[in-house]
Amino acid sequence: MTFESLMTYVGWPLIKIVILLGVVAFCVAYTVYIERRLLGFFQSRVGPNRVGPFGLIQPIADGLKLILKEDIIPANAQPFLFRIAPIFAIVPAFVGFAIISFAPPLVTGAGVVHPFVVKDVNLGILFLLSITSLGVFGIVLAGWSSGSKYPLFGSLRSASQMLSYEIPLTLSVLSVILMAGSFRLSDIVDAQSKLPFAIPLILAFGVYVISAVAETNRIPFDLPEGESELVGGFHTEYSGMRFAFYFLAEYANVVLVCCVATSLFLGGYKIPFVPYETLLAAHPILVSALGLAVFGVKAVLFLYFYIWIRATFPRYRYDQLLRIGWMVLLPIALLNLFLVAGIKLWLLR
Amino acid sequence: MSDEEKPGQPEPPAASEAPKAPEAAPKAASSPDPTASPAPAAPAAPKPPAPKPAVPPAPKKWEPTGEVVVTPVTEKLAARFGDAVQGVKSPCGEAIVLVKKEKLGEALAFLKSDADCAFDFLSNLTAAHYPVNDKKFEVVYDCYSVAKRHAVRVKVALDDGEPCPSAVPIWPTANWQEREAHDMYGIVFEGHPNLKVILLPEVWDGHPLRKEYPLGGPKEAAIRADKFAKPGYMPDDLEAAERIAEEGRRDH
Amino acid sequence: MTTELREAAGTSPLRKALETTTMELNFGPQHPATHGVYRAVLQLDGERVVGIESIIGYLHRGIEKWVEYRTYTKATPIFDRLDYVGAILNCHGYVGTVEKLMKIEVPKRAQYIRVVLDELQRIANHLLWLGTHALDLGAMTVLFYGLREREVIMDLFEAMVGQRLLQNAYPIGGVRLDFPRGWERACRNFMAELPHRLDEYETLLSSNRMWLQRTKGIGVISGAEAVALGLSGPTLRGSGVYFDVRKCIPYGSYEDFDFEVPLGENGDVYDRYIVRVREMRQSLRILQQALDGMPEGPLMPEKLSKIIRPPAGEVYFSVEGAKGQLGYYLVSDGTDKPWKCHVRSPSFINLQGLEKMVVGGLVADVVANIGSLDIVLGEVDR
Amino acid sequence: MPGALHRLVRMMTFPELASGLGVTFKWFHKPKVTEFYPDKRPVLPYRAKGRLHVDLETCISCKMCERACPEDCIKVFQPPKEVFKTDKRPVQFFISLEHCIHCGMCVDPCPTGSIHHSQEFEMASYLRNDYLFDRTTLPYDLDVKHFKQGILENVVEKGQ
Repeated sequence: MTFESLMTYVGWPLIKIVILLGVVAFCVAYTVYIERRLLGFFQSRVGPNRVGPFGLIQPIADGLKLILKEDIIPANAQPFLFRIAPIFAIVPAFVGFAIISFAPPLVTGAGVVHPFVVKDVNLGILFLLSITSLGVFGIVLAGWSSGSKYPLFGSLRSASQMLSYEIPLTLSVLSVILMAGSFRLSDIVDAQSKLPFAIPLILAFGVYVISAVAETNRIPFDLPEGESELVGGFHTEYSGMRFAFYFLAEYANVVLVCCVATSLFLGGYKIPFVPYETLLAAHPILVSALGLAVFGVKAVLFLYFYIWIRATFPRYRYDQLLRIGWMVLLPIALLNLFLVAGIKLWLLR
Repeated sequence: MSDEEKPGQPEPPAASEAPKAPEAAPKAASSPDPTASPAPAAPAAPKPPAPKPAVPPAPKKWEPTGEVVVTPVTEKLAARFGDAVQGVKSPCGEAIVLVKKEKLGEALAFLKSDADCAFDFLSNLTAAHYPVNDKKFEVVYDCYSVAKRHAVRVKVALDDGEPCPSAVPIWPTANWQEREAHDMYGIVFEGHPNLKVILLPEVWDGHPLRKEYPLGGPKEAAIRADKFAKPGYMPDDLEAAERIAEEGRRDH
Repeated sequence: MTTELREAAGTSPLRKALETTTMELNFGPQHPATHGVYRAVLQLDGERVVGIESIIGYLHRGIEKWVEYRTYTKATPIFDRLDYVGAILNCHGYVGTVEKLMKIEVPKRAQYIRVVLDELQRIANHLLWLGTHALDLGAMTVLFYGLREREVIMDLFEAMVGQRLLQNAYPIGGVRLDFPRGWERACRNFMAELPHRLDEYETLLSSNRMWLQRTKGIGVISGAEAVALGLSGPTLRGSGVYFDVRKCIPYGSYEDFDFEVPLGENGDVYDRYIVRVREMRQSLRILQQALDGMPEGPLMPEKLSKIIRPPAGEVYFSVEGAKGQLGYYLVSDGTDKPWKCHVRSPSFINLQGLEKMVVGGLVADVVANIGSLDIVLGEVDR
Repeated sequence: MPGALHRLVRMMTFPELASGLGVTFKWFHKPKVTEFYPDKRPVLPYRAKGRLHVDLETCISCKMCERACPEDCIKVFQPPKEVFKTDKRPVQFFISLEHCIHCGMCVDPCPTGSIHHSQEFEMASYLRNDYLFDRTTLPYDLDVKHFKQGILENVVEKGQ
C-alpha cells in the first residue's frame, strides 16, 4: 500500500472527521447561543450578553459549568445503562454529518478533486435516516434507566413520537429522491442547479419541516421534554456532562436537520441565479468558499425560522401530536409521493 | 403594650423603667381585655389601670354590640324554626342568626333549597374560639345567593369536642373549609367525607388558632419567654440592647 | 386497563396477563407547572388521570394567628403577603373590612384613587397570569410580553406608593398620598398602549389552532357545579355565572362606573382565559372613567382616631380580588387587636374545583387546568 | 359548501399562525426593554421606599415609629429625664433592616419627618450585622445628597 492510497482511504478521511467534529461541535455550541440570543430578540429582551463581547463566550462558560458539575446517579437508576445512554444519543447526531457536502468539491490544478464531505456514500439519504433514528435509543434508555417516572413518561412519548414522524419524514424525503433520481446527497444537490426542490415539492417541504421539528423535539412538538408537564422529560435525572451530552445531541440534531433541509430542498451550496461554470472559470477556491458561505447562510436562515417558530407557538398535547402525525402528515406525504411519482413517470419521461 | 399608651406624647425615659413583664406569656393564655367595654365609640374607652393587677378580674363574655338586623330571610327562618333560631347583634348592619346545633343541618338545607332564600353559594365557612363564653366555639356560615343577591350569616355555638354536622352534602365547597376549621380549632364535622389535616403537617400538636395556643407554637413561646421580653428583637434596657448588638458584631 | 378490555378478557389467563394497575405520579411540590409549592398526587392510567389528591399547606405561615397579636393598623401590611401578585386588592379587602366594622366613611377621592390602583393591580395580576398560563402550554413569548407591560404598572405603583410588589397601599380610612406629578399622564399613556398589546396577545393565542386545541373543551365545569363548589372570580364567570362582587355587592364606589362583566359559555379552559383577557379591557374602561371623573376632596376622613378600636362584633366583607371573591371575616372584642381574622381566599376555594376539572383528562390537561385557575400558593395556604 | 372550502383553505394556509409569527417578528426589530442594571442605574421615583434612614439631629425620640412598626424593627432609646428636657435627641437608635419590610408605616406618624425611606436600594451584604444600624452607623452608609431631595419632596407632599 502506497502512501498515496493510505492517505486516500485513511489519512484524508481521518483529517476530515477531526475537522468536521471540531467544526460541528463549535457550530452546535454557538447554535445554543444564537437560539438564546434570537429568542431574546423575539421576546423584546437582549438575551445573554454578559460573558465576553455580546456574550460570545457564553457557550464556553456554559460548557465549563456543565463539565465541572457533579455527575449524579439516582439511587433507583440502573447505573450502567444510565451512564451509557447519553452516548447513544450523541453519536448518531454527529455521525449524520458525515454524508453532508457543505461546499462544491475543490478541484486543484492536477485534476485531483477534494470533496467537502467525509464520505459521499451513494446511499447517503438511507444512511442518514437510519442513523438519526438510532438517537431514540439514547432517549428510551435514559428514561428506562433513570428509575424515575417523569423520564419514563418522556421517553415513552419520545419513542412514539419518533415512530410516528419518521414515516412522513421518510416519505417526504423519498419524493426528493424521486426527483433527483439518486440517493447520493451530492447528486441531489446537483439536481437542484436550476431550481431548489422546495418550490416544486412544496408539500414535501412542508411535511419535512413539520416532522423535522417533531423529530428534534422542539416546540410545538416538544412533548418528551415539555418542561411544564414532565419537568425535563427523559433527561430530568441527568446532570453535569451527561446532561450536556443530551443538550449537545439535541442541538446537533437541530443543526443536522437544518443542513439536510438545505441540501434536500434549498439547493445546498448552489448559488442561486449564478451559473456554476462562470465562477469556476474565475477561481476554483472562490467557488468552494462561496459555496460554503451560501450553504451556511441557507442553513442559518432555516435555523432562524426554527427559532422563530419556537418563539411564537404553544405546545401540542401528546395525543394531538400523534393524531397530526398519522392523520394529517402521513396522507399528505403519501399524496405528494404519488403525485411526484406520476409526474416523473408520465410527464418527465 | 406600648400600643395602649396615648400617642403623640413622648414616653418617660425607658432606662428608668423596670423591665416589663414578658408579653408573650400572658397574651398566650389570653382572654379578652377586661377593660374593653362594649362602648360603640372609641374615645369612650376607659384608660387602663396604671398598676397591672397580678390576677386579672373574671373575664367577660364576648358579646357583639349593635342592632339585630331583621331581613325577610331571617324572618322566614324564625317562622320556620321558631326558638331554634335567634338573631345576633351586628355593629354594621349584617343579618346574622344563631342556630341551635340540633337544627343546624335542617336550617342550612332549608336555606339552600327554599325558593325565596336560594342560598346556592356558601361564600365563607370558618370557626371562632371564645374561651370565656358558655359555648366555646362558633362555626360561621356566610351564605350568599347568586340568583337573589342577598346574604345571611348563620352561626352555631359548640362546646369543646362537640361535633358539628357537616355542610358538605349541602355545599361541596365546605369540604376544604371544614377541613381547615378542623385543623385550626379541632372541631369535628360529622358526615364529612375526608376529614383530615389540610394546612398543617400530618403530625402536629394542638390546634393553632385556639386562643390558648401561643404564637409560634409552644416551643417557640418557651424560647421567647426565656430570652426576650417581647416578640421584638431588642430589650427595653439600653445596656442590654447595646450588648446584644455588640455580641452580634463580634460573632463575625 | 380499560374496563372493556377487562370484561372481554373475562377470567381467562389472558386477563392476568393484561392486568394493569394505575400509576401514582407526584405532581409537585417542586414542579414548574404548579405555580408554587402545591402538590397533586395523580392516579394515572397511562396518561389519563383517574384520580387526584391535592396536598397543600407547604406555604402556611399562620397569618391568621399572627394578626391576632397585632393592632388593626399594624396588621395591614401582612395581608399583602397572601396573594403577592395582587397585593393591593388584599390590602383593600382588609382595610375595607375594618372600615365597614367601624362605619368609617372613606372620602370620595380616596375611593376613586383606590379604584384606580385596584384596577391597575388587577391588570398586572392578569398579565402575569396570562404569561404563566401561556408558558405552561408552551408559548413562552407571551410571558415576556406580559412581564414587559406589568413592569410599567409596577413602575406606576412605585411612583405612587413607593413599592412595587408588596405595596401596603392603603391605611385604614383612605389613602396616604395623592397622585404624584405626572402620574396621571404616565397612567394614561399606559392605558392607551395596553389595548394594542392585548390585541397582540390575542393574535398569538386566541385564534391559534394549537392554543384552541389545548384549551377548548378541556376542564369543563358547568355553572351549577361551579357555584356549588364555591368557585368565584373569572373561574366562575368562565362557566357563565354572573357573579362579580364589584357589581353584585358593590363597594368602594364601584357602582359609579359603567363596565361589563365578561362571561364564558362552556366553562372550559379557553373560556376562563378569554374572560380574563376581556376583564383587562373592562378594567381599562373603569380606569378611564375613574381618572376622568376624579373628584376633589380630602384623602382621609376628618375624624379618625389614631388608635383603631372597633366596636365589639363581627363583620364579613368581600372585594373582587384578582382571583375571585376575597372575603375577610373579622371579629372584634372592642380592643385594639382583632380577636379573629379569617381570610376567605379565592385561590384556596377555587383549587377545590381542580378535581372536577382534571379527572378523565390527560396529564397535560392538569397543567392547563391549574394554569386556568390562577392560584397563588401564598393565598391558598395563608 | 363555500364555508367548508373556506375552512379547508384556512386550515391549509395557516393564516392565524402566520399573523402570530408576524407579531413576534415585529418585536424582533423593536428596541428592547431590558434594563442594563449595573451599567445603567435606574432613576427611582422620589416616593420609592429604599433603606430606612433617620436624621438623628432632628429626631425627638418620641417613639412613634417604634410603636407603629409592625415588625418591631425599630428601637429608640430616649436620653435621661434631665437631659431630655433640653435635648430630645435619642441616645441610641436601632434599625434592624433584617426585619424591615419597607411598609412605610413608621414614616406616617413621625412628627418631625426625621425618619424616612432613602433612595438606597442595594442592601445586599455578606454579614447579617450589616443590617443592624445604630447611632454610629446610621449617618454614614448613606449617599446623603441622593435622598435630600426625597425628604424635601416628602415634606412638601405632607404639607399638601
